[in-house]
Amino acid sequence: MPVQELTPVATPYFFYGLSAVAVLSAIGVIMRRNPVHSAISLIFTLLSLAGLYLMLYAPFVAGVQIILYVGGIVVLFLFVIMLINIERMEREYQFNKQWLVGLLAATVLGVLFVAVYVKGQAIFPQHAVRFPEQLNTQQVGKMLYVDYLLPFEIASLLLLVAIVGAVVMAKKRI
Amino acid sequence: MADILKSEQSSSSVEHIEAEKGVAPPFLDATELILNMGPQHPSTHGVLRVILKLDGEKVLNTECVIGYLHRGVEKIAEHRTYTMFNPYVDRMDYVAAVSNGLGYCEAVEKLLNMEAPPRARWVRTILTELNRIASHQLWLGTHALDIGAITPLFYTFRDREEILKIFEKYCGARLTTHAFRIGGCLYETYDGFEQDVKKFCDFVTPKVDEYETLLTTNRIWLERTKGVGILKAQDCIDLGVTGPVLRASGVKWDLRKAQPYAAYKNFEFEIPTGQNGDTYDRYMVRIAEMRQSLRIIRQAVDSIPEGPIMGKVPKVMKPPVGEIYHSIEAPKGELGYFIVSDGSTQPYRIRVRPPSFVNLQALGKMVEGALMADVVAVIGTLDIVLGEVDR
Amino acid sequence: MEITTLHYLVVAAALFIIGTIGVLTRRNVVIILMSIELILNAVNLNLVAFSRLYGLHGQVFSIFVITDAAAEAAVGLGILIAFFRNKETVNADEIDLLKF
Amino acid sequence: MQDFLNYLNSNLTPGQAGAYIWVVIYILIIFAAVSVAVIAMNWLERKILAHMQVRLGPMRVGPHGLLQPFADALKLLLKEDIIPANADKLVFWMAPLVVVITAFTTYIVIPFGPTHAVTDMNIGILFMLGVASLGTLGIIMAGWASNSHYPLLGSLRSSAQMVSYEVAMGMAVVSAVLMTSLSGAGVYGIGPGGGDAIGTLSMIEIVRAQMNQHVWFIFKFFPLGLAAFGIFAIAMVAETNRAPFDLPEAESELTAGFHTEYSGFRWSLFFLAEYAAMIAVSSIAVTLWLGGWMRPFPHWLGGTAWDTAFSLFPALTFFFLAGLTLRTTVRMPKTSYFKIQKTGLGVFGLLLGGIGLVLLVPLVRDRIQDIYWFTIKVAGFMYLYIWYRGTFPRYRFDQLMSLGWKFMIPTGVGVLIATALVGVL
Repeated sequence: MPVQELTPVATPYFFYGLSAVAVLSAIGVIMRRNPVHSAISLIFTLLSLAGLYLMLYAPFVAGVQIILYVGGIVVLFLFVIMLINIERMEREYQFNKQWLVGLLAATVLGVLFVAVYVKGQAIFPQHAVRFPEQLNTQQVGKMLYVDYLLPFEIASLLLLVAIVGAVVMAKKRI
Repeated sequence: MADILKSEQSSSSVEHIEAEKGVAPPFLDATELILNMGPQHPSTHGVLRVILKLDGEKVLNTECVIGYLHRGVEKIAEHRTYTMFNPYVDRMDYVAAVSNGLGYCEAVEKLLNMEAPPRARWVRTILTELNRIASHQLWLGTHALDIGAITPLFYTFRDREEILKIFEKYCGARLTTHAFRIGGCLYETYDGFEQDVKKFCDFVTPKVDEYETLLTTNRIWLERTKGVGILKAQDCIDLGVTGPVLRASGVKWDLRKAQPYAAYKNFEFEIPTGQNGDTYDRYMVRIAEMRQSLRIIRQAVDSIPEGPIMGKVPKVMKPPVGEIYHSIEAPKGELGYFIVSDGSTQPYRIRVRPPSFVNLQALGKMVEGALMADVVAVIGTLDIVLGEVDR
Repeated sequence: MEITTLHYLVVAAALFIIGTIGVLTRRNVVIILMSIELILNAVNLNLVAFSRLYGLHGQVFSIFVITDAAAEAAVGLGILIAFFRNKETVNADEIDLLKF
Repeated sequence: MQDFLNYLNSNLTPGQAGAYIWVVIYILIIFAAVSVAVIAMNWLERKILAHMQVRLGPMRVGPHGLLQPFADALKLLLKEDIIPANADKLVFWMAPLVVVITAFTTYIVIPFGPTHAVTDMNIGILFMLGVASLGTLGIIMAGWASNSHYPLLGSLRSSAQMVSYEVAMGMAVVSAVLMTSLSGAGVYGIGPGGGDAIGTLSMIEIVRAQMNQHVWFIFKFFPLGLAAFGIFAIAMVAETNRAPFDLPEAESELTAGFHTEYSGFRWSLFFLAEYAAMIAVSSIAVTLWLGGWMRPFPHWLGGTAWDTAFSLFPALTFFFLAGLTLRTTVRMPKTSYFKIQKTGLGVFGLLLGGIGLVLLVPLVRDRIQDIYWFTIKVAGFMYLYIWYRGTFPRYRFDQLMSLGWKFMIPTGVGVLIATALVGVL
């Protein structure tokens, strides 16, 4: 199989479309009153981010994003939301008293980002390194198991601890 | 949610509502919920309503609500003559109408201090046992359907059809037969009755084995039935549970042997029993009972005596003042009729002891700590008919 | 117009800021956890975008971040369930006792 | 236009070749074909199940009930669209769409033949599993939005079940992916092409690997391939919510599970998605373990003569079906009441025969035979699905979970480790 370069079509449109969906549904996540609607908005954000990863020639990360985030974590969220009492939550105040502080902090953060991007624009290399997309998975796999073997094992340990912790927390009587 | 429950809730469930009134309604504890199973539900065998308090899938508490099919059969009896009431009993346990009729006719005969002629008793035995097979077949099909096996239903209905054909040929009705009269049977057997019954016996014997090939050793069936809905022998006796449910718990009690009625004392048969009293044992007991019924039918057909089929009964039935309790072994358990006579043409009071109603009381004990799916299996294994529970 | 790395960074920054606002201002713990997921995703987008420039390390690291997010969600929601069972609330404001 | 026709000479999928018009054409063909397959499955399931249960099944609408699915579809489309009063309207509306879209999206990467796929992704199998797992979301949304306890329980069951069985499924899939790169030092008589080759997640490459190694993965490293296939075959039934794992829609317990409150067109979308998902998951199994589009014994019975002989199979199948139909037509009762039925069945038989004739044309024959072998293998799985449904009772929830977590996942991990060991040694 010859490794061939793909020529993306209509990239800017895809980019703007996906980004718009991502940002708008992210706003939906924090604005909706009903947590289930928030979770559904989160799904849209995550899926459009997976699309952005595909545009960045990171298909493996995109696949993991879909299978783990959308198929796993969001299902977990929905599962928990179903167990707890939504009707009461919807009737309450959705925002706490520090919204002003929060907004201020966010604005400062935004200004910081803008400053960094404006000042640091020169630092970014303009031309991307080209990877053969066909071998992305293989390369990521090799890197995971050769260069990052120790972090990988630590991550697996972390997951084990998380499983045990979650079970201990959620179980009524052990 | 709370409003719906409050509007039509039986007393004990209202207590839950009171408890949650302070806080928010739908979930009682963090993860508990009330599930209203029935009266319209595919597997409550009619209009039984079971209110389940669930913790996830686990059943914390059950509450049976009955009466959706109540027709006041016992009250109606007080305004009918003894003969006129006879068809009503068929409508109680409509899948075993013949047994109901037998119990009523024999009770009234006992009250009249008379006995049906031998030929009538033989015919009654044959028809009742046929009906027992039909009832068990219907039970097997629906019970398997409850547990998720859809195929046995069609097999059993195919074979039950043959029994109903015999009924139809004998008395013209298939379901609510009204086959017996006080003092005997109204109809003489039709030509070829014996051959039909024998042919049916030969036909259905391999079919019973066929049901077993589908279920008895099926891994999923074993997992779903073994150890589910266990009822100990002592619990059965305490709750008054009778019939196959009692026998599956290891109690060898069958009215056909204990207090023989009709022609049963002339036939050889065994009382199949189980040991564990779980759903699987009840299944095995009923399958074995079908085989024993076939055995009885074969003996009865071979030894059917000649003679009149209807005894001598007065035109106007006026039983002497007194009371009588007569019970028979219906397919579902002990079916008893308690009749009080004030010497008039109408009974003063009739009380029916329906096996389904009494057996249903065991439901709460059997599903304690079980899962939601077990409730369905247990309702199936109790073999209740709501026409009989509500009367 | 070509899409450069900067474009992706802007999107990531927007997501990060939205996530921050969510964490700081919402009362519902479930939504706060979701906002944390948003922040982690913004970081992931940055990592993957930079991996276009500097090699695959960013993608590998983003997989670690996803693993982390899964662990965080599982434990966080486990705590939430345990808390809800005792206090019947999921408001962050009311989680102010050090015991329950 | 020249580009448009040029594609036909290339040996790439339209997605890879960048022939976008062909992509659209392929998508339309697949959409239509899957819909037809679902309709056919509807009829076949009723008929096969009926004959397993000593009854006839649909017989009235059209000859032998052939038009029954269309009548049903019409009925469902004309039904009143009911949304429960307290339902969450938006989510209630979205749920069936999510389920259908995810079920159909998976078809993008299914290779019906070396070039008969919309595109060949290098993360093909990961993409399929990921998108298939999104179907859960639709079911959860449906159950929650109905605002009723039966659907809620159904969707809770479904989410727990799907998340658990996905893990076992993933283990089985990874062991198949491992096999693409491992040759096992030739111990098992596996041909060249393995060795130091790089493993792949691409669906087409997986089939190519089986072709190069001269073995279907179900027989590779016997019995490891078989064990992995077995795990997948069980897990895929659980993933698609079919008997004996149909707990989310267990009709005897939860009336209809997550779609209790749905009716009419929305319900039919769930139905469509369920069958589409069944076909999709079976396609994964066929691709990973049963050699995908390859005909039986491509190497042992190699050569032009055998190739020609095997390429006649599609036509022969259709002739066989046509023969069956015409035989039934002749055997129909000879009264005038059956005239329309008889004509209809006869026309259907001739139609089948006509398709068979078209399939004899060499040009068509060569393009179609991959699709034929793929479809036949998938059809085998479809029959198994129906057979399970006729045979097995339903599992209980805790038994389902313990089967998943205590048997399937450990076995899956064991098979994976064993495959890796055997492959490296």
